[in-house]
Amino acid sequence: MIPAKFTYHKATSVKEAVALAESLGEEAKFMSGGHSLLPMMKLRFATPEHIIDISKIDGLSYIKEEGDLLKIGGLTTQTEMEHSKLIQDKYPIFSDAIKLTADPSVRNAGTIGGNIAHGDAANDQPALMLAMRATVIAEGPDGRKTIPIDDFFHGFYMTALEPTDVLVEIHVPKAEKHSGGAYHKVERKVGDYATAGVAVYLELDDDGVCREIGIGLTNVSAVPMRVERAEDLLRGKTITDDLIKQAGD
Amino acid sequence: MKAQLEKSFEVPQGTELVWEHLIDPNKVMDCVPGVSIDEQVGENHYKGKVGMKFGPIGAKYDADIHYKEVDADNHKIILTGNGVDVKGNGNAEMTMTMNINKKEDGGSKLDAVMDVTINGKIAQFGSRLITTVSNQLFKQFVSNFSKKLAAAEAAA
Amino acid sequence: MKHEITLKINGETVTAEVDSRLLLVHFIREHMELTGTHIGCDTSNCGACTILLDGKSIKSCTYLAVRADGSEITTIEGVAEEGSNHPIQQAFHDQHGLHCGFCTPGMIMRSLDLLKNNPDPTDEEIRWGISGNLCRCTGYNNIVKAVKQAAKEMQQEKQPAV
Amino acid sequence: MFNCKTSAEVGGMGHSVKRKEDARFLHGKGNYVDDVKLPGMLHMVMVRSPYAYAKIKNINKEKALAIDGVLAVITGEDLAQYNLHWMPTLLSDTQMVLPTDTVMHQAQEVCAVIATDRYVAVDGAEAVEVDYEPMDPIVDPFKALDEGAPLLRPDKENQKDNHIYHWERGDREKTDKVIADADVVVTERIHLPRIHVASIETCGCVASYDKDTEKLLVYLTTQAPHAIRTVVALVAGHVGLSEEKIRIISPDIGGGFGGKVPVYPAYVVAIAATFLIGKPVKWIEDRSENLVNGFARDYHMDCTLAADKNGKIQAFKVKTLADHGYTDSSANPSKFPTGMFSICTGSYDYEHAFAELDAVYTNKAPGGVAYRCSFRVTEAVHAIERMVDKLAHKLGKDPAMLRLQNFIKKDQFPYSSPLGWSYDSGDYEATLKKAMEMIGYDDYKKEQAEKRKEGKLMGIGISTFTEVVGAGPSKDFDILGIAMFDSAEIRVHPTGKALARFGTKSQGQGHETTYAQILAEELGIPYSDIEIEEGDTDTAPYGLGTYASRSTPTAGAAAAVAARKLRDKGKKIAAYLLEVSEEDLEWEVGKYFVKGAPEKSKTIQEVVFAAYTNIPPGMEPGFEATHYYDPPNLTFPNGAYICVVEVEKETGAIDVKRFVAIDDCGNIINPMIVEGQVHGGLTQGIAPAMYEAIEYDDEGNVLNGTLMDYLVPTAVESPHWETGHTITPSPHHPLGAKGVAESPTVGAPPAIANAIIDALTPLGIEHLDIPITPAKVWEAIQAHS
Repeated sequence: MIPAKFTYHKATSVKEAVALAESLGEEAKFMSGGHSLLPMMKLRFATPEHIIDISKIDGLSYIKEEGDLLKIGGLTTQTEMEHSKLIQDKYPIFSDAIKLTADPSVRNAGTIGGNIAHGDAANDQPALMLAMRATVIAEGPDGRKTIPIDDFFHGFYMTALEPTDVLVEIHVPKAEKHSGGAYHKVERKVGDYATAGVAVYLELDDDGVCREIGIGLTNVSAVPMRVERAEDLLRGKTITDDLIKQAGD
Repeated sequence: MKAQLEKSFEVPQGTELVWEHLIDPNKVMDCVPGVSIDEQVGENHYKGKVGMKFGPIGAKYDADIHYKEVDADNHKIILTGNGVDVKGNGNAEMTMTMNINKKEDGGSKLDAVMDVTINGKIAQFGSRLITTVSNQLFKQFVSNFSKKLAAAEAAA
Repeated sequence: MKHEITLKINGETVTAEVDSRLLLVHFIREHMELTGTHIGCDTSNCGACTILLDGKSIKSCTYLAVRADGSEITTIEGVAEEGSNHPIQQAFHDQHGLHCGFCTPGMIMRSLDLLKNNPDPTDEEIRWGISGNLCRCTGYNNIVKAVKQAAKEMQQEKQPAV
Repeated sequence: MFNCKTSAEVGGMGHSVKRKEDARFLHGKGNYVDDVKLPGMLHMVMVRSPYAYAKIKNINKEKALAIDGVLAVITGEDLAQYNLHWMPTLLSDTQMVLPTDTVMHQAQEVCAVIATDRYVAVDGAEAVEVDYEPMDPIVDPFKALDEGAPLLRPDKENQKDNHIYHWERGDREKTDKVIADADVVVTERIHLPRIHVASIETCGCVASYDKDTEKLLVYLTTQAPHAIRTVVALVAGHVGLSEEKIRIISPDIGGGFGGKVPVYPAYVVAIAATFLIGKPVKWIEDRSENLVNGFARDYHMDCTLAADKNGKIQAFKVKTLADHGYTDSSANPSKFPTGMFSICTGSYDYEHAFAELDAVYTNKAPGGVAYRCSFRVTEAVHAIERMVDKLAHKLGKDPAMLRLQNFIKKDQFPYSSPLGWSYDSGDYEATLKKAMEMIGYDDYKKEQAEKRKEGKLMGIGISTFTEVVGAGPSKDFDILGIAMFDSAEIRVHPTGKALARFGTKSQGQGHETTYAQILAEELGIPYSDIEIEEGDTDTAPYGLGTYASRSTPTAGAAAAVAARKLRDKGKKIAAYLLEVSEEDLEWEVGKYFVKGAPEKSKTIQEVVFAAYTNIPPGMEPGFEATHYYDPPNLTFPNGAYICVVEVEKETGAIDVKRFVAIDDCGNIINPMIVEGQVHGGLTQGIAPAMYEAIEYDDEGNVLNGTLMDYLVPTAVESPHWETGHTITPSPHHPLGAKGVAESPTVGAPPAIANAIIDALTPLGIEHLDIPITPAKVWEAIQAHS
């Protein structure tokens, strides 16, 4: 399996990447880790004429808390997420999901931004982002824009990103006390795409009442899906097994 | 690889206007993203192209579109579309039966049954995508078709 | 379109002209004639093509050669001096962790990355750690044992993980 | 446990010596086919059909040929000029090399593109324009014989329908009568779906024809290089490729498992291409080409097992429909179209059995290659072992007790089975009891009873199988007429070191070590002093190759017999050197000594040196021997496997808690290697039991043509295997050995299936076909609750 011919371009800054995308037009695609795009190119389902490599851009790989936010650089690899003490301690939902995403060598190359920007409803990160009410920061010809995750996924492999937009950062509300989440994935074997997956993130108040909840689903429709009805059912209540069962139904 | 989709949708326009649009291949195909009609090759029989794009994925088909049944009395059409991948990677066939029914409020209800058959590379490697893609395409069709009807109504 | 790339492979600096679409695995196998890195599946499932890129295991069948510009690559041929064994190679031999040998180089490269990040893994951690590398012959029992043996010896020897 | 006659240094049988072949693999110096690079080498890529069944109206090469670097596009029409467009299969059917008018399955080879570079060849293949007229395929084998079904093979004379052959063994009437009169009868339709060996190395070749010397050299991923040489000579003799001019080299092979026995069409095209162009041509299959060709299994078996009310088995009957795809390319001995399927009566003692099979054509890839099992034994074992469990459940008996009650007893060997095999040896009761003890069977039974009270799903599954391997005696076994012997040739050098060559071909089995151990055992020369070579038809003696666990039973025996010939010669030399008569000498490993005067002795090394330097008068110099071993019978390894699983009711998730495998493969050459082979076979047993199957849709599209969708188990899915042995030597094999590497692939699937189904029994579920996936279990649970 060999990709069709294309021309490779390396971007060393986001500005350069955006400018390249603008000048090369629609037949150009950004590549970060390459583990979503290159397999499609090898199967010749995807035949872009230009590849703009954004993986060499400095300064887009970080995980940090700032103000009310957890900020994750778009080029942070899944492995960097997996090994981050901050993530392990305060955001274990990511560890849940990442352990089940592909395999360690793929995670060494695959980036968190790429996993989301690809717009594949079978990828794991989108459901987490929905559950955690993330915000996507993209940079395009007109500068930075902020896209709430609920406006991000448009359709099958289609997102709010313009072909000239680079996903530079992801914002997740900072973990509050009494908050936590989990990701459960049904897969045919380890490393498989999810047959289905569910990410749940919730915050409780001091009395144990659910203050906020997010539930995102992997691979049950063309776009990663939020389960609003279940969220509404659980929000503002003390969560019990019965209530959970009701939400599941 | 076969998929069957049953879909219904409603539009506020009357059945005659809907029917008029439905039997005009140019108007129908204009509402399906990526489809163009190049020439008429026989009665109710057209040739065209289908170019679909989903993010990085693209597929191009040479298409053969045929109104197999146009039943004006019952407001029913059977439309077939056969596409052959231009790179020789397989084909796709679709048979759509569509009925228009008058609603009490003067609008129309459209009931569609689509049988989609895919052969070749997409069936082999992308079978998990077919129902999803078909659903999405239909959704886009409904949206475009509704807009077109509204525009035609406004113009009239 | 050709691109000039310069990279270090098994300690040797190499400059080459490569096509945009050349896959790293073909660069390694065909341009560098290091045929110990294998191709098994083409879709990044089997791990036969695993190498270390800047110390991290990656699947070289799903990586463009041009992107390796400026990197440091280690393949199976660079794990130990000729005629000698790295503890991981010795362990695969001692524990009968290979049969046909086709998955072995990738398995070893992956294990090195695993042991770098987790010098004392449990059986379970080893199994998850090599889950991107398929072996059709051994049933994995002895590969797990080999990685354990290597972990023990590397800790004792404080052998750098390449 | 292992009685070693030799010291660890000599390393004869029973020693777990480390493998001699490891070093090159550990250092990336293995030499696999894709590593072969010849001067001026071209690359070939196949164009394959997107349709399961279509007429080819036209092939337009122009756009492909216009690509810089594309040298040729070879079509069926091109080959037809040389009458090379069809080839025989191993079972007297015919297979297209390249089609001239019709494609018969998805991904069938349509034409070949030859280019200077691998990448350009792929571009060329995409640029070839093929005009197809798709037709409705036959995908369901049960519809292949329907009236009005299209005739798939009109090219075959006298072929009036899609039926290939009917086969039967046993007494139908008597078996029917016993079943009709039996107290208890259980029936089930059992399907073993298509699976693929998916060795991590795919198939490929480098073919190189020298127009000056008229010699053809082919590096080939083959388990049977000599047989391939003969096949090439038979297929292409008429264009001038005669057998002495053909050299097949099977270099290091990255796993075979049966998938590298057949002659695939692309091999022939590559040979034709080098023959026509005069430059070396390399073809390496990509993974999806690999997965959509050359399947194993695909038997639909209607099984009936009858017993009296006490559980004594009385009769077994099976009626099978075999889906062979568009041609019968089964790699079976020619008198055995269904392989050793008639081993299906199992490890149990009863008198009446009847097995029949009908094979049909469908629009699928040619099937019938193996998947790490002797010819069709997996199908047979799955049928009987599932049915015995079903009988136990019906009778309310413990499946272990039912088996112990019905086993062929130790003193009944050699045992004549109802369908005509002569089982050589075994102690089935001891093997099962050892497995039960090792896993703690009784405790698990108690735990299961407790768990069931709590509504939890826990299952214990057993399989006690009898294998039949080591084909085979020449009176019955041949491939294309060539008797299924195998060979060993030993050359002992003057300094006492040796080189031995064999007609088999290791693909990971460790022949370079185990054959050396056999010779060490027989000659007393340390195994480390013995080099083993296989796979080059110009140097190795003729043999039928390595598959169906035949290497130890045939070539291993040949090694022993050839070594014994040398020992006889050595005795004459020793007698001459010691100035005694041969009758006065005795052999102990490594030396000849005078009876009653052990200080008077000659080592094997001294004797060998004399064979070159101080030859007894009249004796032929040198110390070499060759033997072609024609086995008197097959060998019948057996085993008892027990599996414990838990099933999650809510999701259908299956957790294999324990798996114990006790194998009896007779005497053991290298316990480490035997254990390693068993581990590997077990993982290739859980694979079809729970994960792998090649699936088709109604249009004949293959739905899992990559390793993304064809689910080869990883180290996470593969349980920690627990293994052990009983040893019942084969009475007829010179070493008492039997062969082992396939037993676990045969024995594990029914043990796992039995365990999962046992877990689901409280819900009323009586059978599930493999692969038993969580989704399948979940659906079954939904349907039964």
